[in-house]
Amino acid sequence: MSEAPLLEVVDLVKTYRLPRTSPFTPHGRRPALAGVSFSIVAGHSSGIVGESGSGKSTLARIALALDKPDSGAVRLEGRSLFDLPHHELRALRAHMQMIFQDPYGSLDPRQRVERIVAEPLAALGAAGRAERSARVAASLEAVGLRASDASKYPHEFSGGQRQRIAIARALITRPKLVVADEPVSALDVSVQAQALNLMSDLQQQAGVTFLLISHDLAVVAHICETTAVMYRGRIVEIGPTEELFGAPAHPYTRELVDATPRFDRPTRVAPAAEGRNGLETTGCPYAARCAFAQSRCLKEAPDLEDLAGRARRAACWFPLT
Amino acid sequence: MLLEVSNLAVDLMGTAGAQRIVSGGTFALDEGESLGVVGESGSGKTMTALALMGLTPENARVSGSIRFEGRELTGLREEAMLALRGDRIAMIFQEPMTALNPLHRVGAQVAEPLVLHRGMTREAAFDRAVQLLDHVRLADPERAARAYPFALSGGERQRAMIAMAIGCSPRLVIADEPTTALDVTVQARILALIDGLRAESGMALMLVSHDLAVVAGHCDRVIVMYAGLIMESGPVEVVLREPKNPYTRALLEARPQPGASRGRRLRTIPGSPPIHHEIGAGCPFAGRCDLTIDICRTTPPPEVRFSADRLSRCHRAREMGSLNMRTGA
Amino acid sequence: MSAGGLWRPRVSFSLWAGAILALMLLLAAAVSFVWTPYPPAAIDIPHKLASPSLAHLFGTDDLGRDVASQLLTGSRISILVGLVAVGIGLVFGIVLGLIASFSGGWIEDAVMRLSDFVFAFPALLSAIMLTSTYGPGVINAIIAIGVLYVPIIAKVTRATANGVLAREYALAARAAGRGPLSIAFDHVLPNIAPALIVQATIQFAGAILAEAALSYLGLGAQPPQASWGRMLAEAQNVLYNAPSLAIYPGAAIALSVLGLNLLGDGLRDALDPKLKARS
Amino acid sequence: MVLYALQRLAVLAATLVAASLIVFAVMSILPGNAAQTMLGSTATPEAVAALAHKLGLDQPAPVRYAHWIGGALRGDFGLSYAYGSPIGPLIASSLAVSAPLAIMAMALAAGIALAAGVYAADRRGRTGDAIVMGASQIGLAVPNFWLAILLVIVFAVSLRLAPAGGFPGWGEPMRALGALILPAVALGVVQAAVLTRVTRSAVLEALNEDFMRTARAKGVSRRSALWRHALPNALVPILTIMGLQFANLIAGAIVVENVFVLPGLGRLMLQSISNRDTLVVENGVMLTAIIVIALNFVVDLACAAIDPRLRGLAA
Repeated sequence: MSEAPLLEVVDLVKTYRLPRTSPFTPHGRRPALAGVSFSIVAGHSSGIVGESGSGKSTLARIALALDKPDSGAVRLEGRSLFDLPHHELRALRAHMQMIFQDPYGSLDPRQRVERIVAEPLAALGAAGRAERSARVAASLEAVGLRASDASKYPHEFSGGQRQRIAIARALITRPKLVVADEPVSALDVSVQAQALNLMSDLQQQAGVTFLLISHDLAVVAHICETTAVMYRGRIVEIGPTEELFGAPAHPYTRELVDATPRFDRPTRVAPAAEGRNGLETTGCPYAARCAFAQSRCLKEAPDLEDLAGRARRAACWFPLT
Repeated sequence: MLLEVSNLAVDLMGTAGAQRIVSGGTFALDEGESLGVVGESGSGKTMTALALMGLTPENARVSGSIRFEGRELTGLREEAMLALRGDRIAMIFQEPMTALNPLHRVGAQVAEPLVLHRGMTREAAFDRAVQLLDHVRLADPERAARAYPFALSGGERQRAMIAMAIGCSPRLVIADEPTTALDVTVQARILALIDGLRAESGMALMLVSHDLAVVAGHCDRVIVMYAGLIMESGPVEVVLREPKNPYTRALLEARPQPGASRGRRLRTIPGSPPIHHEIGAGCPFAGRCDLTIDICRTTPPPEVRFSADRLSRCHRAREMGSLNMRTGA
Repeated sequence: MSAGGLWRPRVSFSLWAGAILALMLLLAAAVSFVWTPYPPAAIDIPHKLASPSLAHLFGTDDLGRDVASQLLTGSRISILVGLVAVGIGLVFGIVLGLIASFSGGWIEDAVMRLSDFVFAFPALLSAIMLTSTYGPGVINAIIAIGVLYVPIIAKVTRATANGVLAREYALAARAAGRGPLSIAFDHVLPNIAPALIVQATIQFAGAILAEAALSYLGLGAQPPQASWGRMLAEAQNVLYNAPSLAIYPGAAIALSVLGLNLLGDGLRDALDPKLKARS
Repeated sequence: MVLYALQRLAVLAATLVAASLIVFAVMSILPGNAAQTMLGSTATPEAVAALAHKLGLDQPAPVRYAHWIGGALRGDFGLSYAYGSPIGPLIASSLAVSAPLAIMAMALAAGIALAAGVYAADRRGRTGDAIVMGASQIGLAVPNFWLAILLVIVFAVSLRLAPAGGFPGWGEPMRALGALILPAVALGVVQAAVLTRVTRSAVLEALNEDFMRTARAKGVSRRSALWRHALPNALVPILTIMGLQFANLIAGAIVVENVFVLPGLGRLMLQSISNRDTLVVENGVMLTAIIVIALNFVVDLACAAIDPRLRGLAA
């Protein structure tokens, strides 16, 4: 396809400045992203898997220009978000929306559902009052709620229903890209399935492309065609989801897959890397935990290299497959 | 039998009358055995665990019988319970970030049960605590013991909690969602550590979790709870292979399995877990169950026993065999 | 900007007790405009220091003025000072607090350092300095108290606003392209309103106390304006032969302050149960 | 801990300098001319200007500031315009009354508040709690100068147990202390009410923490869990508020000293303000600022000693 990918993230670096513990000690620094690049093609949802501290939520916010990176660029359909004038960026937001983790925190308790769902429209000033409530009603029904729910307040709904309202809000401007940061991890298992089915329906019928971010491999595997695994601010492996989880190339992906609880077999714990706990090395960030690490891993940091003949890349000197 | 619980019920006395949180809980746990207690929010699983420890809130009324090592615990005087807690029965909690006192050193907190139940001096108990922290494979136990909780990671703090629990080598450890707040890789290590400690000391484990897969990997037997009721119980493999309760089966199929189910529609359970006081006369799951028939809405489901150690609370439990769809991966 | 679905006030004891006392205060002020048993400032030396009787419900003071009438009109000053001082505190405090919370960084630190600094100064001392150098009187007292409330309200506003901005619905608003101003009005203000209403009620009570203290020291309302604080000062001069004169104004102040504090507590539970006391 | 203390000391010094600048600035912009008031309104402008020059009032602000601070460091606080006597001893003698009064009031308040606050928190929801909360509500509402007057009526006028006012001087320590009892009570009650509510909510918050459940699960009894685990955690918020409340205590002292006619710092401030004795006011206000800031510094150190997180990694 000749035209630009839906979303392109190039070499993102972000380091957070921690507040000073006292007026004399300098600001602490916490690196969140250490050079992250990937792109998403319209119609092919992508997933990002990573544990706490991997930088996945920072990536989500920067991808939607809710946070500024130290360096690197984000392009939505070829247009670089951080170079756009303010009002153009605002207009572009209609094409990219976000779903959040906490159903109790992502809806303003003081507003009725109609105002919550219509908020993205208000920002664009596009729709008149009548058209606005029509689009709200359509959006609510698209997520399995009733148009009459528009006049209620968030506290009148269960966790699962609130998450549907958040999804309805994200859909109202018919965005091309929806970034979902841990959309189901706050829901009970029985309610999770409803949200996941809804997201896969939207993907197929409404042509929405998701950037799904989660710590749960199973959730990402259910929705996304390609997945990137993040560890301490870097992508360590990226590729088609089935292949990635079926035969992991990077030891960290292997550790993640083994550690994810499943019904058919008990979890397998990666052999502990003896004696290197907490060791900071100039080499691969995972070296301190990696059971397969060799001297080269400790010294030289590997880049994302194409694995022979497959649409897979891993940042490891000695890939497992 | 180490622990025998029969008709355990817990009611919370609120201004709006009594709310039944746990109703008619009957289960047992033998020496060295591990029992999983699975349930979603509002299932009463945590309240059940707290009832065993006698730590239910002040406005709770606990009824039924809890026999531990042959002694009846309900109605036991507080002093007698104090002697048990931390010595014969210990507990691990969910939030490692807030379960430790931020003002005391980790070693001192791990040592506290030893001082209380083994009459050790603070210094001796602190040294023993360092060994315990090493035993739970905390890196540099000496530093960890002298450190304050805020200096440790979530995983390290949970290891300290485990060290604290096993200090007096209790006969039963109750773990309430011990790894829910942790990363998956850390969770796997903590669960493996608990398995290892159990194998060594022969202590029994009661693992409370919302995740059936976690229980499947680490427990001999399981009880599945919903709205305060035990819907199904039995050996884990049997329950997973042939669930005899529609709720258990729904839980099994609602959970996405990595690598297997992309695109396949998950079986959803409409509605959401009930708030307890909504329980009508009939089965609490009736409104959401796809096998509901009239009787389900009117009369509470009977306890259908398949064997000494296998039961399901459902009007159509016996028919579940034929209706069973292939489950799991 | 409707008050939102949480408007199911749990009417607790402190809410209705506070409301009744506050209402009595308002009623007293309202009535005093229309009617008082005697003209409050009417001097009647022959009947001075009369004990309570049908003619004079609470007796008369050392100039023969009717105590009950003075109490009624004295309530006007308390309400006036309370409303305007809290008003000044709210207007400037909210703006300062929002600026601090939205801009963050050194601006936020600067505003907070400044308000901590004002906390360090005894409020009354500053009020005394202002009123005595710019001249006593109600206006100066109001300004002095109001100015000192700005940092207190700013601090509460900033704390609660930061709480709202940390919530995901504020981030969602930014993701929807809303600017800081519309987020402030649509999301922040409605959600911090309960905390501010509670704080304003308690500050109102504080203002009454502060005005009474200033008047007691002769720096608040000047004669002939009746003021509870000054009545107390005058009563002190005749303490030995008419001790009861000191009871009534003090009780009036205490009841009003008690009422407003109870109202504040009651509103806190009703509006936002999980809203803990934010000093 | 030492490193943390040094850092806080540096912050303290910076704050004090800032305070002195602000006090000086506020005082110098206030209208009213000291020389004029000293000589009375009839004095000729030339006489006023001559006096102003003698007192150095006509010098540029930075010079006057440097002169004031320089003198203060050497213990020479300049002369009071009203009394003509050196300010140092004037303030010192007033402090000799106000300091013990403040300490007695704060001790009384802290004592009552800690006991009542913990009692109420421990019996949350029961009658004991309601009584304490009711009493603290009333304590908050009663203006301290009214309470002072009531105490005078009861103990001095009718029971004649204590002096109605005045201060015999420390020559006779027992009678001097006696004269401070009623003022200390009047001053302490409001503080006790505030601190009781703060203590109660801080203890309640600590009791609801997860680590309390952990302690109970370890077999720690309810009582020792309260003392060993809950109270230390509640102390930090209580101390912080106590530090902030001290400024209000001094403010209260101004009025209470007036009721009991005590020659304290508060009364001195009041009189100096009304007769434009700016140098006395400047030093007096600076002194209260120093006391309040120093006290908050001590509270800061105490909190850091209790809570390792405040010490940061300099534990």
